[in-house]
Amino acid sequence: MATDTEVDLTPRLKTDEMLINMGPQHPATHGVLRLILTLDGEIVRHTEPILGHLHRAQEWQGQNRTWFQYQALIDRVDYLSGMFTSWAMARAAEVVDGCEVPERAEYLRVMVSEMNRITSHLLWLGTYLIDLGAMFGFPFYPFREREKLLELFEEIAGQRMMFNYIRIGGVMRNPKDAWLSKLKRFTEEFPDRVDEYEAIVTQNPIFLKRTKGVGILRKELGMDYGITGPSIRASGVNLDLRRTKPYSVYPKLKFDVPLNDRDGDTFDRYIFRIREMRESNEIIKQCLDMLPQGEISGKKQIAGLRVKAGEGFAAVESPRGTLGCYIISNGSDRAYRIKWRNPSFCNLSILPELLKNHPIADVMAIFGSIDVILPDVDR
Amino acid sequence: MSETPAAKPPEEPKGLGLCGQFLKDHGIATTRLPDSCGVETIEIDGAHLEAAMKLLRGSSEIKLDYLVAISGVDSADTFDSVYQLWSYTNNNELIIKVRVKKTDVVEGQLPLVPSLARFWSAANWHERETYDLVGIRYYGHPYLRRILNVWDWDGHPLRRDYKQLVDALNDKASGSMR
Amino acid sequence: MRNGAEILKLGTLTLVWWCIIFGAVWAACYIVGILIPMALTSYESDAARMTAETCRALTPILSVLVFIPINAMFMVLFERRGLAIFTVRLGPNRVGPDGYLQTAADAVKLLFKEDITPRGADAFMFTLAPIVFFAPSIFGAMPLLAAVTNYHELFQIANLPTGIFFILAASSVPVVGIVMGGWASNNKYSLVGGLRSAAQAISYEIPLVLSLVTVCLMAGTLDVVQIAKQQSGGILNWNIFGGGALRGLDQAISLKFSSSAPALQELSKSSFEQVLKSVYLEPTAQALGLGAGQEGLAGIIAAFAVVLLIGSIWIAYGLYMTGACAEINRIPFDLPEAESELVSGYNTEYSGIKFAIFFLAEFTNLFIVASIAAVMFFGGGDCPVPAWLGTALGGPQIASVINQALTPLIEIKLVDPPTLFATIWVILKVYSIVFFAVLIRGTLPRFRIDQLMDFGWKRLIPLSLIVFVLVVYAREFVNVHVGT
Amino acid sequence: MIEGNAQGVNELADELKDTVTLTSLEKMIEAMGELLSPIVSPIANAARSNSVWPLTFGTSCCAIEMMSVGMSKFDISRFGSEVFRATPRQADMIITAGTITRKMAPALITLYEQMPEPKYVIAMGACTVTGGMFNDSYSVVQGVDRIIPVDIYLPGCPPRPEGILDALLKLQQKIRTESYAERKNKKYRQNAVRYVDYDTGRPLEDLIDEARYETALALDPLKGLQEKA
Repeated sequence: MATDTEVDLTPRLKTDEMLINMGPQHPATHGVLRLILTLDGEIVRHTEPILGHLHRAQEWQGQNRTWFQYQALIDRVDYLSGMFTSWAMARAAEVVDGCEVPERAEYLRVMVSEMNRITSHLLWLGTYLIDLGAMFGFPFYPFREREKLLELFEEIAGQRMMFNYIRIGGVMRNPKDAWLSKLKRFTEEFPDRVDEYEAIVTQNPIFLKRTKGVGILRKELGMDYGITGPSIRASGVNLDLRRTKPYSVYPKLKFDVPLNDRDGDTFDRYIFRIREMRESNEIIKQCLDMLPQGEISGKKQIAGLRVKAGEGFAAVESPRGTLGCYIISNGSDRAYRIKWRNPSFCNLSILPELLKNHPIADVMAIFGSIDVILPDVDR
Repeated sequence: MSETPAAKPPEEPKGLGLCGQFLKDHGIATTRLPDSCGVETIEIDGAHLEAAMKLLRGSSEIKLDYLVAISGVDSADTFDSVYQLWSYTNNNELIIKVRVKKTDVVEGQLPLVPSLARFWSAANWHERETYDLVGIRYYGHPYLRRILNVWDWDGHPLRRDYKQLVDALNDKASGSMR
Repeated sequence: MRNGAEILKLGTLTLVWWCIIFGAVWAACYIVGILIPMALTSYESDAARMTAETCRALTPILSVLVFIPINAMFMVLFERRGLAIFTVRLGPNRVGPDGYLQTAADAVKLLFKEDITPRGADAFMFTLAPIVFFAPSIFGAMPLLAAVTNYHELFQIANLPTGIFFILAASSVPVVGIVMGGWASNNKYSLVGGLRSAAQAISYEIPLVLSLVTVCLMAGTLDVVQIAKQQSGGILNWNIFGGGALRGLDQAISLKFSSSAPALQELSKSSFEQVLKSVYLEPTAQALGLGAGQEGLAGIIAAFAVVLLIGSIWIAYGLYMTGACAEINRIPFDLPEAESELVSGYNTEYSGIKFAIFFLAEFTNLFIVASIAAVMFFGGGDCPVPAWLGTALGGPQIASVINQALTPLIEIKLVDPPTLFATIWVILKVYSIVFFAVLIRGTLPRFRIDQLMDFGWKRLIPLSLIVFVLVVYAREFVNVHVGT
Repeated sequence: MIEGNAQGVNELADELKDTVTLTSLEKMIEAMGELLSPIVSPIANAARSNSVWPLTFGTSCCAIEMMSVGMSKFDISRFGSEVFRATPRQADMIITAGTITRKMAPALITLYEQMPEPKYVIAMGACTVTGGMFNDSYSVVQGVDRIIPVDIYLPGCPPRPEGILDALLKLQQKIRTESYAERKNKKYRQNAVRYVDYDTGRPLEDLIDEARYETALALDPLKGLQEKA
């Protein structure tokens, strides 16, 4: 019991942690992620991500649709890099089925998917700047180049975003010569555009202040959580399936995999994506030069498409990391079980660790920098 | 994973593979299953799973330190929990399956598999997802709660016997599209 | 070139809207301030005289009330079209001729929109907040009126001897409105936004005030009219160029141009060097107590002081703009709103007319800080062309032609040429600053709150103190505002 | 929430409903009744149709096309709609860009309820029109019109940005045909069509029905047996 002179002030001076519910509708959560943040002042102490607001049952659909139908659906798993989702499933099915893929188709696959990598990173760049508060101005420029690539996609696949271009056994359509020359022109002017972005962003003092030393991802922690893609390469782990587990015609192509020599922060993750765009551009150039003539599909694209019985796992290096597909087929016209290994799902799981003890403004800087696509998380 | 597919149909495996032998040396019994597309596949008893994982992850020669994915499969007579293991540093690959027979599962309860989440953070969300969709209960998991579906969802959608909910929001009976 | 055409269109739009704004304000002031009192003079009663006086007294506030909504409407459009140009777009161009009425449509829509007070909100405070936010921008603008209208008789009543002090006091009130709104909304994002706003306003008010104090110190007065008047006579006399530190240079050059200019007759006999000597060397030598033989030293010190003074004032201007951007929550200091963090910050729960008031006040505040900058640093209503250059370009002739053309209007007191020219120059200067703010909005990302605080307390405040001290010393050696 | 009581849904609707205060201008117009409506309608409609501010709401693929439409090539700002508001309180229109799942439905309903009148809905994309490619998935709502009233349906997977512009123009046409008084009096509060429980992802009516049935069963167990038979 406090005496009259000793007034106990503690209850009145008590500070409390505040719970903030961010999302599922929030401008910075890139769709429908919900974060429950425990704030101490403006410092995040604990984060609980709640996913599944876009759970569209892609795996369930895989069991219930024929292979041919399902091919059209999976572009929606990761709508910013539909080529990669198609490719991951096509590869898994090809591995299980044992069918050959013609070389021309492989080159076309590499070409369109590297184009897709560029569009994905461009969109990331635009939205990331929006996350950092540059609402007007800069975010519009990456979209300008993205539209050019989307036009090319539309010409070859018939859709701006949902391509359904890479099919089991090959690709859907042969590009015209005019298309190839348009793409060549794009690859020639694109590096200048990237220089333009870098001129605006990379030297911007506020951008540097917001990103340098923020959200440092330790190498060991990243490996523990199974982080993949540019995020882990920016922390110095050499994991690029195009090099470490080479597939398709990547062994024949010359390109660098940028690798950091220290634990990466948000700025590193930004700069690595910029570098990757340049590398992708180089890959497209080489593919255009090396593109052979020949067939484009090793399997008949008919509605009754079947995959032989068996099980297998195949993965491709998507813009966000290892995008894998585990297939169990019983030889019928639909899969027995399809399991997706989505890079966004795995990369997002580290978010609570990265956000710990950062101010609330950094939530956007960090969350944006690991480049998460919500349908890729929720499926 | 090599580009050339494995021969079909898969012939019966002869003896133990690299990882199976390694685990046997450390006193953990495994059964070799048919390779899935050239990747060594082993079955392991649930009780030894955590020890085996620790060994595989920690050893310097095998070093399977990259847990790619955990999938749940509702097979004909078992519930499988499938672990894809890769390595960050070398080209080793391994698929581990833990199988729970459907006849062993008590009526009204979920099949039990030990959780890896305590020592391998990557397993955390994968296990939650498998619990949500396939209904495998990972015991020892710190926060085993539905991750993709709403929290009070009924049933596990990727089970073969799952009955789809029909109500005013979604009244299309399953299969009508096909 | 596509962009060129767009810029031309923006220019036309600006001119048309300025005509509308001016027309409306001019008409309101003319009717209430001149026509009605003139009509009342025929009745010779006390009541009529009282009414006439009241009308004249009400003119300033009426002009502000007419000006603010129309001007804010235009500023929003200006910003949207300007941003569109920066981002390779067209901007609003469908409503009315070429989209001129876009923001008018927005305003009417907001007026007709449902007004929601959220459950759990403090209804009284919730309603009071936009008013507290908006009201200061009305009365805060008052003292500026006299300065920007070249001390027109109708607006003399609005002037205060402590003008800038009053404006600064008024400009720190809106933050109370923001905190109120943030707290009353019963929303955590609003609350965080409001608290951020309070912290930000307190930190950035100091460099803002210190930079303005520096100017006041140089001018020797707090009266904005006096400050504006001191700077008259062309760009070299403006405070941004040391507030008369270059006056000697100005006079010397004008001697070179024409020694028969009537205002400079007493100087016509002396040579170029002599003017410089009398303006710079002698006061410096006097201040330092230097003898006749040490003119070289005095010259060096004087030149150094002039450079120091001008440099300091430029820094002070930079500090002022930074502080002002933070005060009015514009990018890169828009933390209280922070769309990608706090949804919409303190105004998250506001809808309809209350939100419109917030919106209105935000842009009015931008206009006010820009006009303070125009008056304090850029000479208010002064023509930037120095007298000697103006004469060489035929300025007086042009002025007389315009005066002649306006004679009938001047006779019915509709137009007062000094006021007219002053307002035109002010509006040009203000909108140049506003354009700069729009450009910044299209370029920079947002600060983080702790970086913002660091930047404010560790960089801006020490810098503003240093500038203050430098100006105090430099002013000793330079003859600032000679003869005023 | 479920008290086995028929008023449950209405109570929830009341709970979600915000306190509404009319602006003085509206009060005046209301007092004038329907008389003023013909005069006010054209003004209000012209203003409303020309400044449709969308809510930043996007769940999946369509959201990217919604972003594209704001960007340089398509430029929705020409029609005065580039002011994407992050908070529903200041938005006029919600473009439901992307699949709505059972988990997302309660959030969408809340957002819709929070928007001030007049509010409009564009159902963008096949998923929000009918459920689209995912319409037999267990977790997907088959079209947003099952939970909120929709003004314009915009099919496509995803619709092209030109499609969004077309939908916007159609919406503007629709707004111009409205009568002010009608919008205000007859359908003043546009409530959600159906409420969804957050924890189970099921329509609230179903849950209430179930609860009522269970209460009835508890009171009269014989009835249950009869029904079973």
